[in-house]
Amino acid sequence: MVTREQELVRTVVYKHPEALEDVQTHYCPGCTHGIAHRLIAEVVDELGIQDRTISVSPVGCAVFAYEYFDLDGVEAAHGRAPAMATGLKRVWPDRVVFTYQGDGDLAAIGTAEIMHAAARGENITVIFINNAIYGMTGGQMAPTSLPGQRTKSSPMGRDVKIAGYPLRMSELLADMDGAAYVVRRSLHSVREIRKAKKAIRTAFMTQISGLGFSMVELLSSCPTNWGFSPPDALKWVEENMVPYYPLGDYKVIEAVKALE
Amino acid sequence: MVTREQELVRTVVYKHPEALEDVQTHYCPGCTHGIAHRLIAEVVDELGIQDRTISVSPVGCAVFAYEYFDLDGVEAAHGRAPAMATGLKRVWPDRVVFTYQGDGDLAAIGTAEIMHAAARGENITVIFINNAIYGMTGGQMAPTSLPGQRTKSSPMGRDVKIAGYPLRMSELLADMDGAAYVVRRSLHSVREIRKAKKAIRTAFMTQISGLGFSMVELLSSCPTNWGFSPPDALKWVEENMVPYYPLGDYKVIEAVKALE
Amino acid sequence: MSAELMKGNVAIAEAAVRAGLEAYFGYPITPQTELLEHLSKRMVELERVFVQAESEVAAINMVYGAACAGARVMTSSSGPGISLMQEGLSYIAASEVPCVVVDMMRGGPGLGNIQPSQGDYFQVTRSAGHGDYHPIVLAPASVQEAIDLTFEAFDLADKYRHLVFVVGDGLIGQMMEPAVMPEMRPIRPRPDWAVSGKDGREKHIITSINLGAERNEAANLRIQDRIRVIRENEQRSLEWNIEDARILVVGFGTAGRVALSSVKMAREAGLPVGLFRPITLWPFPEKRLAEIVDGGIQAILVVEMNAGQMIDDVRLVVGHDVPVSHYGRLGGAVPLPDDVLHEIEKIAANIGLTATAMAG
Amino acid sequence: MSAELMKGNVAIAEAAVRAGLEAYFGYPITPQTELLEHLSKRMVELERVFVQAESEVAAINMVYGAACAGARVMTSSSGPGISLMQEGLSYIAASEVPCVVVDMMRGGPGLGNIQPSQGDYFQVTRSAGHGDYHPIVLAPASVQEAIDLTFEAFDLADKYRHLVFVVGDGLIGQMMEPAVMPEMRPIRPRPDWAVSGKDGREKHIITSINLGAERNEAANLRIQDRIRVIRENEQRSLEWNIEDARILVVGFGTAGRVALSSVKMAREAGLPVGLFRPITLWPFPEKRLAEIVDGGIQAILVVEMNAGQMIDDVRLVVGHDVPVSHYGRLGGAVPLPDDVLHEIEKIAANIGLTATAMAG
Amino acid sequence: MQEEVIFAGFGGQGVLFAGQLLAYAAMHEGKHVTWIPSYGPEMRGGTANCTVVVSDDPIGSPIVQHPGVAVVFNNPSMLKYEGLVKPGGLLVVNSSLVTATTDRDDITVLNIPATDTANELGESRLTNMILSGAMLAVRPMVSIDTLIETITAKLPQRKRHLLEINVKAIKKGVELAQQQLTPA
Amino acid sequence: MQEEVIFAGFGGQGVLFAGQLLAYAAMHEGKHVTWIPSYGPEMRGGTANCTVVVSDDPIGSPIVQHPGVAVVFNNPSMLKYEGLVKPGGLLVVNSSLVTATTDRDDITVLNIPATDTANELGESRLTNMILSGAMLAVRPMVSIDTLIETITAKLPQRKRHLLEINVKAIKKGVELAQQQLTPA
Amino acid sequence: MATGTIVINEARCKGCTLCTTVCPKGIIEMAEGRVNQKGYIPAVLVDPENQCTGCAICAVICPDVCITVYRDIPAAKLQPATA
Amino acid sequence: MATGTIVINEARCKGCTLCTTVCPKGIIEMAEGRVNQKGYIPAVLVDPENQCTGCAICAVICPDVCITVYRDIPAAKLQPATA
Ligand SMILES: Cc1ncc(C[n+]2csc(CCOP(=O)(O)OP(=O)(O)O)c2C)c(N)n1
Ligand SMILES: Cc1ncc(C[n+]2csc(CCOP(=O)(O)OP(=O)(O)O)c2C)c(N)n1
Ligand code: SF4
Ligand code: SF4
Ligand code: SF4
Ligand code: SF4
Ligand code: SF4
Ligand code: SF4
Ligand SMILES: [Mg+2]
Ligand SMILES: [Mg+2]
Repeated sequence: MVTREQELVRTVVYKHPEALEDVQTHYCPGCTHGIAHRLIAEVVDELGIQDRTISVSPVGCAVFAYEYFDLDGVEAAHGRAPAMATGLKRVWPDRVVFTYQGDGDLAAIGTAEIMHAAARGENITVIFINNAIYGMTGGQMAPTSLPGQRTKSSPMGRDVKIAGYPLRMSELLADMDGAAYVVRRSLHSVREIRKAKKAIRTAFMTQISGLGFSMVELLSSCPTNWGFSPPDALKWVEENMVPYYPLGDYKVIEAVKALE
Repeated sequence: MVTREQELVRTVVYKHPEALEDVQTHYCPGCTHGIAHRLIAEVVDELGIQDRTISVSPVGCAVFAYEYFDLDGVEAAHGRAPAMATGLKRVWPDRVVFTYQGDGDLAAIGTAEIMHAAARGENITVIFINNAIYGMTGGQMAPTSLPGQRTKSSPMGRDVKIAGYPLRMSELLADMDGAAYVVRRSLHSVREIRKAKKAIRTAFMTQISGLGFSMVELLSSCPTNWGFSPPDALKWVEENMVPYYPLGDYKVIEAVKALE
Repeated sequence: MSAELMKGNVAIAEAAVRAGLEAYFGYPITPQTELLEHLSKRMVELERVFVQAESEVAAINMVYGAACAGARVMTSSSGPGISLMQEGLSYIAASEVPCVVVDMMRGGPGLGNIQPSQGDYFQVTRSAGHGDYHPIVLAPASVQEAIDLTFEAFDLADKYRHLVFVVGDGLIGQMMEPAVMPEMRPIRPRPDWAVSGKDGREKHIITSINLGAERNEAANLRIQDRIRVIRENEQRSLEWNIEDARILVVGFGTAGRVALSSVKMAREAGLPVGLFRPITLWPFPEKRLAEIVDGGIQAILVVEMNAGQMIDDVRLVVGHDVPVSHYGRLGGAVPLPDDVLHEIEKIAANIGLTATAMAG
Repeated sequence: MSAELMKGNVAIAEAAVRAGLEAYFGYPITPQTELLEHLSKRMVELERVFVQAESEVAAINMVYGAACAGARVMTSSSGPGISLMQEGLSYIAASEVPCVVVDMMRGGPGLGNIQPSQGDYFQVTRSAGHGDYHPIVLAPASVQEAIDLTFEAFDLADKYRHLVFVVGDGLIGQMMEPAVMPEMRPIRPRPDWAVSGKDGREKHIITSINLGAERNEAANLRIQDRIRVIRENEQRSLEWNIEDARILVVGFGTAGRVALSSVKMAREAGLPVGLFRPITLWPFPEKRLAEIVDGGIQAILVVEMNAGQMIDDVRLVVGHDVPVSHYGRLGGAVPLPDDVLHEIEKIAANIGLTATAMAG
Repeated sequence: MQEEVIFAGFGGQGVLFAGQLLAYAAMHEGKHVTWIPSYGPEMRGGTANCTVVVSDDPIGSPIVQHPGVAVVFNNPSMLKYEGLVKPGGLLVVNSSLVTATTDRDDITVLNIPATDTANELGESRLTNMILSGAMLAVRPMVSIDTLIETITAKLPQRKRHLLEINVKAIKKGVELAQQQLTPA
Repeated sequence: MQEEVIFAGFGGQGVLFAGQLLAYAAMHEGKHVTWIPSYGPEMRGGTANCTVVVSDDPIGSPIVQHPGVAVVFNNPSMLKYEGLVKPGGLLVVNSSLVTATTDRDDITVLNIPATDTANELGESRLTNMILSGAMLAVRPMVSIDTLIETITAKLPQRKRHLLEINVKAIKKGVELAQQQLTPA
Repeated sequence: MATGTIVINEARCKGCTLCTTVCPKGIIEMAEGRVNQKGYIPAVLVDPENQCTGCAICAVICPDVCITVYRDIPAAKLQPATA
Repeated sequence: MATGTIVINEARCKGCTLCTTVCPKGIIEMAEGRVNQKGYIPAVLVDPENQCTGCAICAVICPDVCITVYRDIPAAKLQPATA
């Protein structure tokens, strides 16, 4: 006989997070931008900071991120999100300010801004979507495109003799004395997605605790411009990007370790 | 008795190099910009490349470097010397192109350009004069100013909580796959000056051999804006800058080692 | 040499290649990205220089370097990217080195959108960076014109050692039309003044700093002299139905092209309307415009895809002599022939012209 | 509130502090560096925000962020730096957030020099980035005016949620003059529309992207409407010896100030000359200028430290009704009173005015 | 003579290519022609459409507000363009996917089950050719022969094997249109 | 009344301060005044000079081509400004360092061995005060008393002990000028 | 073994198939011959045997947040206080 | 011990004193009571005892390339070929 205590109740264990608007995004089918959005929103919900968080959207496929987060938000010029976030954070030191940036945005045109935000130890959080391509403009080579990768502007494959080598931003930013938490995660599998969420949580906690600059780099897919199905695109992340961009913790200062 | 062979002949063992114009520079007394110029000119002379070398001057105290080198030269926008050098070198691949840049120029406004020139493995040479200050504009804080350093824009001393931490450019650029030779030297003593010259020579050789991006960072003095006598300024380099910016070889690829 | 159906952006890229382009530096931005993409393939094929820069700031400074080396060089962008190039453009102009910049204007200000616009007329004709100068600005209205003007832009740049803009808008860039490509020209030798290593001659220096007001004033006067010559010699425009016109429609690029449909409609309705389409935005074709206006124009309608920019140049020519009105669509909207026709009709009514009165 | 001898740059910085400046972001450049230096001390003392940015590009985007947060915010620069800010300025204008930008113009183009200039008139009044808009532009000619206009600039910026430029030149920035500082005002509360975290209200978004021509046209029309109101309400100018003048000298900032000496000299010589000095460069004080010209002006002399930029605005007002001539010094040179007087005399002779004829 | 045609549907339905093919054909017939895509947001997904203007005279405006012809491949396009076709114009509807209907009686409406027919031909990507054929059957701005010649010339080597079936699709489109206009 | 004075010399000779002191003094006398440095190249070293205009009326141009007074501290400044002083003007020369001479007879020339005198007073940095005193002895655009009051007010606390010697220097300058003008 | 179910917001689904590749029970499939309003083939739960464990793996990978996950949880665990 | 001398271009010298701090023989001094055309006190060689070795250390540190260094070298070493 089933006692009342043993009675099973059908309970929601996963639903759309509060901090995410209930609207359809413009992202392509299977694009991991959607996953990253969700993880951020979940973390904002869990930390209970929806009312004091400000998003800074990039120029890139995520240009409308502010429409999807149910948060106050601004839209920065291409690559300048860290500068804009600096302006916001300095005059609202008790708010949580994060930027959401693509690899063209952060690692090409915005190189100086991200490096100096980290050097200043700017107390902001950066979510860096590295999909090895310029998604929004239709698939040109990004600074992060892999050697040999075919794109619309490297049609014969990225030739390192002409176009140079990819930048590994987490490694570079970890070198900055002002950086408190810099890690690389991936969105190519459920396991990695879960780890990514944890890192995003730590990054936000780093900021809330006033410990300085935090960044989570997320290896991501662009099925449309890579020309793969969404599952194949995730496989490409795992097989090609992860070896080039090793996952791991590049900088975790002691005070952050204490948070984790 | 003195034989003809033993007879002593008074011979010039050091004179003004060919590749340096015989004019007075506008640099302040004791400023090490002058030493750096001389070393470059000596190397150009020794390598016999005066006729095919192109200088790219920065915006900074060295804005008129092109007037002092007896070389073809251009003057770049503030921080953009590596981009301008890229344009020159790509269309003149068999010429020797070098930039001469200050720390404001290279490590602040020009961060993106230097990082990407290195990432591309641009086959140019960069002489980077790190004097921990904006000399030309009268002594404001540079990205390289030391924590606590008093400048015209950090009158109470650089407060890392507000202004962040210095960038160590050699360390950062060494992380780039396109960089072939990245070293830090100093101009604070005769011994170090001699080492600096050797490094400049290797950097030029790296370029001539088509091995990719080369940079020599030179710790330098700015007696005027630091407010020290020239000898004290050199002492300050030794005692304060060298510990923060350790001298050494940050990246020397195998092919370059073979040159040395 | 038969016509091919070509997209404006690709046509411009290929025309540049045929004009002897040695080096291209650029950064992707809609609506000009196909231009960069075409060159990423073609330049590499031809063993010429193609570099996708890390930003528009870097791109224009790479152009500056290659231009100092005497190479035929080009970049391309749109609104936000052109804004980022302003400092570099000013250095290039001050240094008197030739180069070609393509600007496919999009709806501004800010990120705006990527629809066709002419909102950056002031930016390209008036300032293009700090300091006193005007670039030469060419404004095609069709793919064929885009080809022809791009091809010529390089010669103009060389001739005057000056910065030449080819400006279009999203429509010119994205539209396909039949057009004929010129033959491939050999790459021209690098000019004498170039920086190349001082092999066997006095050293060459290219710089834009001129300490002391006197020196910089002298440099500026040299630029102003050149600008005066350009203004004298290079004004260009096209015109339709001018002879007996009483109302003159003025518009460039896409707006001018749309206006042509309206002018034809108005003519069919018996209204004495003509069209004046500037090809050079700077120098503005003021001489020809003044002549036409003197020939009996009673009212002018300026049609632009902006809030009223070229209208200043028209008013500077005609003063208060003739009423000048504006029809503008903003932020990426394109005027429709019917709407322009409607404006023409209003003006006709205002100045007492009726279709019947003039017909026949 | 007694007068102090103050350097223009420092005076502007301190005036901003007293107007309730909450945050300053900037990058050093001559001839405005003392402004940044003063604030590096003062802002920190007052526990307000001072950040020396890594570049002007970063500085203007920091300003953009702080402006979105509703803070009173400012940056300052000169020629090359202002050029680098063009993209950010356009975003700020499109986003309709208030801020103040100080531009101490220097000799251009390119690196040019650091001597006083007015060569960026077009850049600040016409485009300041891509897209259709005009910033409000205030042009002081003395340290006191620099203080007063800076102080007011913040209120204008708030009132119209618009970008306000205070433009000077090396002279205004470097000169010391006795001047009186206003009292320190408390920092105003952040406005309702600011981005601050959506605590208990609908979320606030500040963006400049408007996909679709319709949306962006609507946004542009809103900006244009505001611009029309500003143009209607905010034209300002000063004038001297206008009543019986036959020749009108027009000049702003330092050029206008120098011209005042010349006008006085001309009056002493019996020539009926007046001076019109625009305080707002945009909106250009066209209404008052038109009135003055209607009052019997027979010729106009525009004096500028450039190759002829504001003269377009003068000619747009007067058309061909009155001859307009230009006296300009370029690239950092400053006109001298004697030279301007000489120009006045030439014009007087041209239009048949002689000192004796008019004296008495 | 000037004809303006809007092709509208999803990205991936061959909408842009249908327009380009018409433009090439018109060019080969010596006509003036412009083709322009509505290059939407700087990002993937969403709808795709293009406008082709074919004229005996130089073309003023390459974009039109009220096209003479609209060829709609899906529901969103139907909703957007049905009302914009100018009176006396033609609306070609891919009735396999479009469920919305029009109540306009001032235009000709062709309901062509193009996707179903394409699937029957064994290749859903022929939807665009069927609709093009149908459209030209009613508005012969270029001849069907020219269209077929053009596709013959344009099909890249690696797609050669699809030529026959493309031609078949075009002809099928013509047939379906004629059936619908001439009541059986 | 309007007086224009150029002070010119090396950086470090107190040239700019001499100008500012005059400007402050003029301000305290209720006059209109402007002070402007010739802010040379964006870099150190070289010459320094400044222009002070003192006037009863609002000042038009703060810079002048032909000053009424030039105070030259060194040779290069002598060469540059000697010819620019307007006829009837005054040239004050630091004869300790300036070896060049002038042959103009349309201006008053004061040769003041200021650096030597300053050294005699035990502080070479008093050169500027000596020259200022000499200048005002001939062109009393502000009174010596005001100048002394001004320096008394302006000298920062940590330089207080130098007040007396500064005042002495000013008076010495006046004295030297008077000696020179009134042949003994 | 835990039991549960999921509800897929079909209108929001973009048919990317990612959920189908990760479900440990293999009970998510793409709908056949059906497209949603946006023209995408939606994913559907095909779970006649109630195999779904409510593990939420599908939800974790869904880029469009289309999946709501339910799990059958003992009442005791749910309301420990009031139990 | 090698012998030599230096010639200082006094007009070019900026009086920075660096050479005086490095000469191992301590034979460079700043001129007294004398400035050059630019107003700088120049460095001068004070070497009555011919102590200079021509080691060029002074030249290596001189930022203004004012110093020409001579060393007395055996003729043999100079022209080995023709010796
Ligand atoms: C100044 C400027 N330059 C270029 C562009 C065009 N643009 C828009 S997004 C983008 C790249 C986006 O790539 P990434 O940052 O990697 O983001 P993704 O779309 O891949 O997520 C570019 C170049 C722009 N809008 N502004
Ligand atoms: C775009 C721009 N911003 C600012 C300046 C002003 N400026 C000239 S030099 C300089 C800094 C120079 O410092 P650094 O590069 O360290 O060279 P140094 O003078 O110390 O050798 C600055 C900010 C400028 N000329 N252009
Ligand atoms: S283009 Fe790529 S990055 Fe952009 S939404 Fe589509 S899949 Fe995602
Ligand atoms: S200011 Fe400093 S860096 Fe510049 S020349 Fe003088 S000492 Fe050298
Ligand atoms: S909750 Fe788990 S078992 Fe159920 S459908 Fe999703 S992945 Fe499959
Ligand atoms: S993962 Fe989400 S969007 Fe993709 S098919 Fe499954 S439910 Fe649809
Ligand atoms: S060469 Fe050597 S010994 Fe001679 S002066 Fe120079 S440092 Fe002294
Ligand atoms: S090191 Fe050179 S500049 Fe300095 S004092 Fe010696 S000789 Fe003169
Ligand atoms: Mg990307
Ligand atoms: Mg420096």
